[in-house]
Amino acid sequence: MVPSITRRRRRELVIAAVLLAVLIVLPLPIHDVYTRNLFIITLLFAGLAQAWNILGGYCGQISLGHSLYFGIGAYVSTLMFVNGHIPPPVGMIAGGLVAAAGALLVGWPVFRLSGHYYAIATVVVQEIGYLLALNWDLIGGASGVFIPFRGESWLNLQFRTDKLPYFYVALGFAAVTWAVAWWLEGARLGFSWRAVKDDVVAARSLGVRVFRSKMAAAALSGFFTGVGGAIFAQYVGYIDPDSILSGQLAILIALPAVLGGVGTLWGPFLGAAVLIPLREVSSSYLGASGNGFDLMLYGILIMAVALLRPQGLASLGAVFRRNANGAP
Amino acid sequence: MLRIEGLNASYRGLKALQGVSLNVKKGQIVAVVGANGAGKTTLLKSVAGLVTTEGSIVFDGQDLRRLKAHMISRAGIGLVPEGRRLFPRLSVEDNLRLGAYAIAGPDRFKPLELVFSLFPRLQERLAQRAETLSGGEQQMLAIGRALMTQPRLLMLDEPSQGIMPKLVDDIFRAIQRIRDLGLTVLLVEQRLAEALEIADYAYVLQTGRVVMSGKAAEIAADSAVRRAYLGL
Amino acid sequence: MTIETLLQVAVSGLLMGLIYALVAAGLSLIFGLMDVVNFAHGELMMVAMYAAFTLWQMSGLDPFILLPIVAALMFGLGVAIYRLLIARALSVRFNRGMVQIFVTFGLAIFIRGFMQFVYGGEFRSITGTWLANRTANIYGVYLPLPQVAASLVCLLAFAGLLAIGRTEFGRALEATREDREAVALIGIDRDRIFALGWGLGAATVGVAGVMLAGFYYISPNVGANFALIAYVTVALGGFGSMLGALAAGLLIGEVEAITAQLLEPSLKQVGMFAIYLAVLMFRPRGLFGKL
Amino acid sequence: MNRIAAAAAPLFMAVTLVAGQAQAADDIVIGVVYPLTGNAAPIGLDAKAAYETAADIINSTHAPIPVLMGNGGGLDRLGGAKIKLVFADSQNDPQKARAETERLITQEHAVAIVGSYTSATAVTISQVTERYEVPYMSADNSSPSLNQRGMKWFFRTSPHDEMFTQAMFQFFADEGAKTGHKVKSVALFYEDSIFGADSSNVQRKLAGENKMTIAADIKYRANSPSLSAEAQKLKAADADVILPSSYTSDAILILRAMNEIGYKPKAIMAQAAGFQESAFMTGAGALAEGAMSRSSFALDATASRPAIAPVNALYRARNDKDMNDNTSRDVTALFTLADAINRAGSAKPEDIRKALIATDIPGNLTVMPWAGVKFDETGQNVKGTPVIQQVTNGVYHTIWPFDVAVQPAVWDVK
Repeated sequence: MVPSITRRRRRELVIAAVLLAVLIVLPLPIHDVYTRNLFIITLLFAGLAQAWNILGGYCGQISLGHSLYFGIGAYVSTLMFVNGHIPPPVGMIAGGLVAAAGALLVGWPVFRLSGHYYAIATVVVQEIGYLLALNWDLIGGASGVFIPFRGESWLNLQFRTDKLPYFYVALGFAAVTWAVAWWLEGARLGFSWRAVKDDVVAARSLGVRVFRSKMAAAALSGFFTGVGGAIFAQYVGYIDPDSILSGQLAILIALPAVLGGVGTLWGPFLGAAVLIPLREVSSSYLGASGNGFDLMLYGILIMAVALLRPQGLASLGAVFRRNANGAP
Repeated sequence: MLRIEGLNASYRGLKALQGVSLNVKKGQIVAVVGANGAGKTTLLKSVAGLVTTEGSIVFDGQDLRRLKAHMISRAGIGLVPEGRRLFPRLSVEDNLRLGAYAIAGPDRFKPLELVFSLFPRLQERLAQRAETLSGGEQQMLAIGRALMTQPRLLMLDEPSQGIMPKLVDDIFRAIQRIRDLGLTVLLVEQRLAEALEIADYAYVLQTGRVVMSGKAAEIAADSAVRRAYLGL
Repeated sequence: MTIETLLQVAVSGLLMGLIYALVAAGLSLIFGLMDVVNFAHGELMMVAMYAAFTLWQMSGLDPFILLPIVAALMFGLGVAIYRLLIARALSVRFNRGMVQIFVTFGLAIFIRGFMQFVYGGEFRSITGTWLANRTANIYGVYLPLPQVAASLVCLLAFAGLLAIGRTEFGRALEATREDREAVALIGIDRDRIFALGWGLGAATVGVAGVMLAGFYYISPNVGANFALIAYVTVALGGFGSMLGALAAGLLIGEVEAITAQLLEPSLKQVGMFAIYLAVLMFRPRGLFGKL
Repeated sequence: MNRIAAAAAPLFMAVTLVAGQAQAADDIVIGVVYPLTGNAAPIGLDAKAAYETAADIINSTHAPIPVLMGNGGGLDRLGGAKIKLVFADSQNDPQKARAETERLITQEHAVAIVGSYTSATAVTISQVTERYEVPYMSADNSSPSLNQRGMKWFFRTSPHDEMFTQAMFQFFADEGAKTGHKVKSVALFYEDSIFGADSSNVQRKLAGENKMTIAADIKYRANSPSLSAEAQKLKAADADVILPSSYTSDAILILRAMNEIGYKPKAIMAQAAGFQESAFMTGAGALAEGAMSRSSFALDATASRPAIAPVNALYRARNDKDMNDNTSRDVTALFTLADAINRAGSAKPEDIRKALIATDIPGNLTVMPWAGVKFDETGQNVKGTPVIQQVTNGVYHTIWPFDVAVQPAVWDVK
């Protein structure tokens, strides 16, 4: 039993390394800005979905309010850069830490709730954060924060028209979240989460400190979501509550993980790779007609995947593998 | 009346029944006895359509395996399930009347008289919520609710479980009376002595297989059987 | 603040609270029955508003008169949604909780796109109705008649829901929600009860939508304005409890009205959210929820 | 690995396929970015119809319309090249607006961008156009801060909220001098997004400068289910004029909410937006009677602007409603841009920019009641002079400036 698990884990590491290598060279021959943008957004959401997966998937706490941590990360790093001239790579970490702190603060009362009560409470907390940001003039209020262009440099994480650096930042972000998830799958913490997810009472009897283990998941998940928010802010160059603290965004963070496979290592990536390009391309080429086709398509896709592949797209992989190798 | 042949069923990945065959004749009390985990509950659930099975279950010439659970109930099979499964926040009266939900016609509540004559205590507690009843009263209510569906075959899953000894006797007496009124009864019990005492025929189940069957009195008398299969 | 203002605030909160309560009632019903949170609930209300609008445009009849027709249509829609989507979502073997969340979420997006396709994005209003823009003045407290009518209909709808609860069908609903497996043993077809429950839930929110259409604008996104409040109302009242939905709706309406008076109106929803969180700290299953 | 590639490959193939669509060589591509789905979609869809109308006037052959580029037949100095519009849906999302602008510039080879109604999207669009060095013609963004970022490629034909608000207060002063009706107190009522914030900031400042009391300063939640508490606050303040900055849905709702509590405000002076939408007129019905609004457009100024009637007729044919504050600005922006491209005689962005800087169009060659179009060094049109209008009998009529007014202002409409 145990050796087969480690063999599987090693194989996953090898797959990831190969994938990473491919992704590193992939954008080089593609010069089209739109396609590169698509890659960046997809990777960013792959990382965000993986971050969500830590809490929502492995630990089983379906948060529909993750844009709160995204927004916190974005605001902290942006305000540090705009007002304090602190370079975004530093602001990113700071934003992640504040977001993690926020996640702990939210988790403390909210983890007492379960099931749908929990999910709705996360929406409410996110909505409160949104309303406060909208009314808090010190952080720009409704007008948002404009990030001035301070010259092309890695330190500022600003590039005039070049998309390649952002691509590697997003790739790095996604890779790190994947690595963390991979590590967690083998770590003690990961086991206790799965125990919590399956059966809280049983987990408790096994000596898992349920509350503490949920808090750890929230902090990790919040941290990486915050980092993602900071990257996003620097990439877009402008933040306002509507675009980075909305409920819609919270769903979009969770959706790839759900479609791809909750609590799986590859699910969030797979979900993002399918969902984000589909969403972007359909809204680019169908949305301009204004007749709602893109929304209908998007809605049907979500329903279809949820019903036809309830265990997520990642399960398709298992089917392939079983057929190819004759072993699960 | 009920004929089961070559029944296989799995429960949570474990094979709970393996090739079980069983026959219940009209107007009899048939007891199925066996130790914990022998597959007794799964057997009743299979008949009631609550678990998926392989094999054949024929009731009055009708193949039950084609029917959904609620149609099996309507076909005339009542199950008093393990754990009683009452509707805890509804009143005793509502629990009873709901038993007649699928029955049409002016006489749909007629079995109430029978239920009250079997269990007079229920009549005293009509307005109470089911969850406030004692264990024995809940069992009575569960039997009463099943009777309200006007079954021809009544299946009971461990009716004596978790009940004061004094009430156990009442319940077994009631089961006898039900049989005497012309109903057929399939009874699953761990309390061997009482079950075999009222039963006409008995099957002994062990790890999902029928290991023995015969007249209840004969099985009750065979001490070797009792030692070998029933751990007594 | 004068006594008139105070009363006016209380009345406004009450009138809006009843609408919130009715919007929430259908959601609560469906959840209580089968543990499904319908994330397309606001969109069902929006569909009812458009249905009322279209029928009004075609017939020129007052939405009041159209109420039963729209309710019946919504009932059918609810049943159809259950049969086509939800029954399937309930039968999956993995991640059932997430599947039902995202199936209804996908449905919400689809309905929004579909309504934009049919009606365009334009804001619509039902105008020139019998009660439109009329108000009654009682000792300096103004009562907008369309809203008063809506509130009365809300109360009637609640009375209706409670009355249904007392019928045999209502008992069967309650029994199904308490033990969805055991009902099969007494010959109740769970699937049918669920479908009817969806029909009833959709009809209820349909009634709210029609009454709302009498004084609110209609657009493909209008459901979202009410949906979040409906979820909060249901969670505050306790999933599955009709009385909870009523009490929570009124509470939220009042808290909203009072917060808007005391604080910046743009923060009025913070008030209701804060109350919600505060209540959940002490009663994690809401005011009337089952523990 | 291969399952990811297998899943992703068709999608990326689809992208490159669509990306590969070629343009007809002659066409001058202009990218148009608007919210075409979501809450702001009605505005975006109207804008789309307006641009299509204007492009049609520029491109097709028809009887000359007395407006800039109104002769038809394409851009004559570019050999009759046609304007080709490529629309993109911003979904009112800054990130999306940014990406779509990039797509329009790099894939569709747009030589200029027009847009975008909402301020947040204008911020990111202008960022992109600045970096790609392509002109951005802001048609209907009214946030005053947009042109104050030292941008080279940003141009705005429309007046901004500061100019609009100055016009409002000038109108109050002129009315006072003419009729003796003085405005002593105002109530600010604005939605909580960037439009409301910007608009109210200017109003607050100008009210102070004009020694008016601010009787109420109410920021409200956009798309609220109810505005009755807000209406009560307005009633309690009972200012001489209520200054709403609201989008359509809220504009309908607040009028209804005030009516519901039996409050008829003394006067309403709207920062256009929702108050100028046709959906508002149907939705609010009789309640809109007497409401005043600033506008950059006057449908009734047909005497001094002969192009209004034919352009409006064409727009009507396309969209089944009259041009309004927004759509007229959209039309004007495209005419101005096309004229600049034509004068530049080139589709090179730098040439277009130079031509835009040199723009000086007299007012009577537009459909607007403006003095004209001439950009200052920040790209702002300094000749965009707004008008004040008032609803009488369900239609907006111009009441100020007095020289273009068709009727006098009515105060205290009951």
